[in-house]
Amino acid sequence: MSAATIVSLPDQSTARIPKMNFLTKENGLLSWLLTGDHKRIATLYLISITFFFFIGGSLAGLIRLELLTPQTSLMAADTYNKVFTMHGVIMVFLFLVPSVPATIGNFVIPMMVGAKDLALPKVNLLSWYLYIIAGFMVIYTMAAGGVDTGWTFTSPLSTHYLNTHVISTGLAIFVAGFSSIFTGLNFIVTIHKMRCPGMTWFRLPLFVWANYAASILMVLGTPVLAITLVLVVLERTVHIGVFDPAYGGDPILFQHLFWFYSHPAVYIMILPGMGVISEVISTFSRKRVFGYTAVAFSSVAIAVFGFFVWAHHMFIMGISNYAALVFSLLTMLVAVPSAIKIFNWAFTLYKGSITFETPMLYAFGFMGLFTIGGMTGVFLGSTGTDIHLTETYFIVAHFHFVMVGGMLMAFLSGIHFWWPKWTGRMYPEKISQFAAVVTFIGFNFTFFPQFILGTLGMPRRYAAYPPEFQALNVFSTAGATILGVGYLLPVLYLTWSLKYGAIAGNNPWQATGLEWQTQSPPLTENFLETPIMDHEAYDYEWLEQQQQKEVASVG
Amino acid sequence: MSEHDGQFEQKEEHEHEHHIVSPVIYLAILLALLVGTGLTVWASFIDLGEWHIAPGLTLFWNPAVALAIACTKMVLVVLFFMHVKYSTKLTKLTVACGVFTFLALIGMTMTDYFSRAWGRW
Amino acid sequence: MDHISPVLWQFLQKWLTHFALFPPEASKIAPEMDALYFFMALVSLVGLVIVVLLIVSFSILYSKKRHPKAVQIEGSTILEATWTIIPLGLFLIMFVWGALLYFRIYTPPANAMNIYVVGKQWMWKAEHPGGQHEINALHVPVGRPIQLTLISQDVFHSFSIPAFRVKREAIPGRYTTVWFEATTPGTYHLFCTQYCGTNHSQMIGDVVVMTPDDFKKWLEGSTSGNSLAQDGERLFTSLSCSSCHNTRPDARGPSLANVYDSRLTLSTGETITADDAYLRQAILNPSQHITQGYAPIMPTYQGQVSEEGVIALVEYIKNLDSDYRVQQTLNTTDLVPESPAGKAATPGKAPAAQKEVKP
Amino acid sequence: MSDSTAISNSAAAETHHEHPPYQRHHFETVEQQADTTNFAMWLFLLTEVMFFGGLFTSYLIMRNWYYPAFVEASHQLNIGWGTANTAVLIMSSFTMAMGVWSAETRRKGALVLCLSLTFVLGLAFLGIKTIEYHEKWEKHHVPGLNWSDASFLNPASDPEVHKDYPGDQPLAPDMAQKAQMYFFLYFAMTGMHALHMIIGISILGFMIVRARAGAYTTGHVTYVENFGLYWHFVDIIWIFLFPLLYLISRH
Repeated sequence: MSAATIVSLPDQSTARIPKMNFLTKENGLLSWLLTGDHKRIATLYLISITFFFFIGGSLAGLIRLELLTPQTSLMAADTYNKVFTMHGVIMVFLFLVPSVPATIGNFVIPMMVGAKDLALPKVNLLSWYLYIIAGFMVIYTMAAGGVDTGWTFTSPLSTHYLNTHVISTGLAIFVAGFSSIFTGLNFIVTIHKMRCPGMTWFRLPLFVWANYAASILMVLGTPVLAITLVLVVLERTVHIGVFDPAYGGDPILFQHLFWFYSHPAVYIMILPGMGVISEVISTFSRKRVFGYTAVAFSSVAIAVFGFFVWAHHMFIMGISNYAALVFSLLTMLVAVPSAIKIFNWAFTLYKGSITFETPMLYAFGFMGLFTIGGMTGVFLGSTGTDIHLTETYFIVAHFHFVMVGGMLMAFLSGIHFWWPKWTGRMYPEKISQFAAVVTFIGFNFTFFPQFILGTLGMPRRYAAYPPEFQALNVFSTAGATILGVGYLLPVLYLTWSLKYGAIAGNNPWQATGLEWQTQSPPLTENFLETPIMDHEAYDYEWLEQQQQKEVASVG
Repeated sequence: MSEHDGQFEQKEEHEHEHHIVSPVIYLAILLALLVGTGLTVWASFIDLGEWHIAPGLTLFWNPAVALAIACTKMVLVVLFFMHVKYSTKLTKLTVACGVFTFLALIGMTMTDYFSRAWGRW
Repeated sequence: MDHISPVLWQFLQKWLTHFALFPPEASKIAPEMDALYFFMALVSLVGLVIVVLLIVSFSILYSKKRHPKAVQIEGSTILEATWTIIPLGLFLIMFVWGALLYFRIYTPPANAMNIYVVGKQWMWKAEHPGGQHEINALHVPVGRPIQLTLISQDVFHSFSIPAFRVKREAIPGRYTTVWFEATTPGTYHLFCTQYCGTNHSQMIGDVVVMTPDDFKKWLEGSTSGNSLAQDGERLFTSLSCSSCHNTRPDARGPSLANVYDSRLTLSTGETITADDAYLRQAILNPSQHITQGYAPIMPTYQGQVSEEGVIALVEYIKNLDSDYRVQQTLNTTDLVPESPAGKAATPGKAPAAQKEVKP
Repeated sequence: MSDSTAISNSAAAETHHEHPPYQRHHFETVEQQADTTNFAMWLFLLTEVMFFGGLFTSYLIMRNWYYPAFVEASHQLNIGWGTANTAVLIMSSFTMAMGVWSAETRRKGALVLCLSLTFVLGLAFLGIKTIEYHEKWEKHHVPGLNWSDASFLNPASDPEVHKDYPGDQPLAPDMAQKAQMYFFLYFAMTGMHALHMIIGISILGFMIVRARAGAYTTGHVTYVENFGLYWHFVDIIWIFLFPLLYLISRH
């Protein structure tokens, strides 16, 4: 191996995948559908999430195609409205919220804390089934004619003025919400109660901290969305309710309740991604994360402050100006922990020994794009500029920078990072590095022009727009094509690698997490015997000593 | 909580595990709850008046008393029926966390509603 | 240029002429908004450059080739405090600056000319005080503060003029206001930016900024004959409002002359200012907006008057500075029969006849 | 470690240390399992708190807005039934707590008795609730489905209630409509609470059967304990619903 990589694979001529592992333990469909094993459930999640990601992605493609021309040339306005609504609903509730926690988190958290499984395996499985039910309900909605409320379900539009399938979508999100609650609940319990001996809170990998913070938000925020949707459904069915001004209700109340969840939801989406980045940056620079405690507590700070900023979605909606002031100030405070994280990651590189495998490339992409996404968030959190920029493409670009540029990059980074652990095989390095670069370029082409469009004032959710916005929209659509290629490539080569990838061995990255100290793919019970954590997190010196000991004992 | 060693935390909790609350306490709580119920019904029929704290800010005593009694009853149920008094710090923290977020939801929403009247917006 | 296909050439030409990168600044607030915008953009750029520089330079300096052995560093409180406090300070500057702008944009000056705007699926209707109605267009003069009082008849809409850097949601059931002062004559985009249903993207129009002279001409040219207040008066009469709201000693409702902008004490004991929002509420949900000393007998006009009608009524009451014209209408209209709500009142509760208590 | 050792060791790992049948394989000790499920139950209750939180928020705001309608609409509720139901639910909470005690002290007969009493009291609560709902239906106070403003436009038309609250003034029509809002929230909140009761009673039924087989009196009390937490939580929700809906506008 050259000096440019840390990958250390076993001798390919003699190495083989361990015969006994969680994938081969039992066979048959039922052994998967009734499994309690967190790794199998994570695999089920991975497959179903990828499926919904590509449905959502195709819808995004349709949106970009429609916006190629200023007129409604590809589809009628109401079709367009349905397409972007379904895109939002699928991407937010069926992809982004469960993406990192339910797949990667589900797979590695029990191993990271040194447990045999999540605390409540049956609840974990239930959570997947709920997800699938929600998925089917969304697909049913699409097949039955779709829904065109926008993913925000703004009342009274959703409660009174539309006759599309609001109820089935609302119930789908209700069910998906409980799936997410159970995942979060399971994580919190596992992290509190299932840690192996020696695993103190400050020896936990930062990925665990990040997921812990996100889980708190899931458990406490999601039920508010659930009851809000119940009220919307009731209001549609019995024609009386608390949201529609025609019945004496207050539509702003809907906004309050909806954003009480949906703002923390963006932290639910981004925090686990931040956790992945902490792991990856540390591993590929061979260094403990700079300021471990600061990064850990910044996650918790984001979770706590995250509950107090929701009304910044409503600055121009007629909330009281004083409330706007308070919420704006708190929004500024929640921006700080994110800044702390970015700089801490950057300084983790300082005096490291850096290599540039695919997960690291994605992580660099994340840091750049998240910085832009985060800073533009401040534009929107400041009450004054929010007036001009909100509800335009600026906001679309902002949250796509955070969610796609941030979260999706982190997700792909994590998938590549833990792929060898998951499947026992390496992904092809060169093509995946290429895919990471393609994704980064495609992403910037797609979404950067949207900042300019937003500043120009182009409103979001427009099927048709004034012709002078076309040039930038063409750029954006062209970028989306590149981005699409960037997302298809991993599916192809990762599938390929299932059979033809190099055997990874236990710890191809020389990483320190407990999950890397067991075989790949792991046993159903993760470890041969309960591990004992006798070193700090990210202790690369410990790892070296360990390897020397092993060499000595073998010798 | 978080600064504890994992093992230590578990040990600490085991000591708490088998605390069995005596039926006498349960009975006392039951009586207190029933008395509380009677009290709150009785109080609801009396006009307790109101307290003008400041212009535009008035405290009505009836709802305040009713909610105070309800909160007391809740505390009794949580502490004794739900064994929180004998539980770990973690459980206590969890309960506190729930109350806090609940109040955050109501309180922060109310800031908007109450301050809307202050200006002409 | 012969070798470029003509179609492509046309396309490129169209692009080059239609390529917008920054919106025009056509209001007094626009340069101020842009100052903050560019300040934030600058801070973001500097932040981004710092992050990218750090990543790139560390990647070069400490790549495995150059720096095969990592040096473990726990962290640095001073450094971490630096990148906590500096961003916090910058964010707080942005917060204060933004809040100042926000309060300016949403606090109309007292001398502003008021135009009502009603949003409905899927059009904007503007109502000038002179009775000019416009659909999906708004004509305003240069150099005069204009206040928009917005309301929606159905769902949330949002009234956005990017060139003025102002935007405000039109909410069903409540007035919201925003103001601007246009500085450059021209035609600018008007968008609905809050998703409002199928033809959301058709809910666009033009804001035409004119010199004061042109605007005067336009006003004269597009008058509908009646001013908004006159429309209101007609409605006031046809709804028989004057049968109660008159100056007779036994009037069942308070006199409405000069009521606008006065302080009223309500039957609930509250003291409020009779602004547009109050007047609207008092027409649609009268029971909670009864002036002290009057019985809650006024029927609701919810569903009977459109938002435009309410606006006309409000405008009429706003301009009502004497009871003279109300008396006039009384002379021609006989008392109409009592409304159903009046009948529902308990028998013993005769309409209170006290004169309005006005501070 | 090489693959061959992994396989041989994993075979060894299969032969676990002995543990009671109710201990799940991934827990080290029974205590850990009990702690864990207990904590999980508490977290679930947090979720429930926030679930009802949305309803309470809506109720508080609407009550502030439409105070007169909410006052008169609440006079329509039968305070006798409400008080009785509160007492029933508190009693059931007590029997549930005693059930947990019986399980802890391994008294099978007492446990079955306590659970059965809880079951019966739960049903009694739902029965009374049904009577109340039925009354609302008859008086056309079910929003959206069977609604009439009459009792609020003219309180005298409802002599039974009017006799107790002679001070009730006729509401203006716009305010009388808002009584519907009160009943919407009344049905949403009590309905959601009743749904929780129904779920609880179903689980109780299942537990009684298992308790008779002696499942909870062998030292494994977690299940009973956690269900107890749920039951008490449902009780607490009612403790707040009762004054908010029935009492605070009585005087």
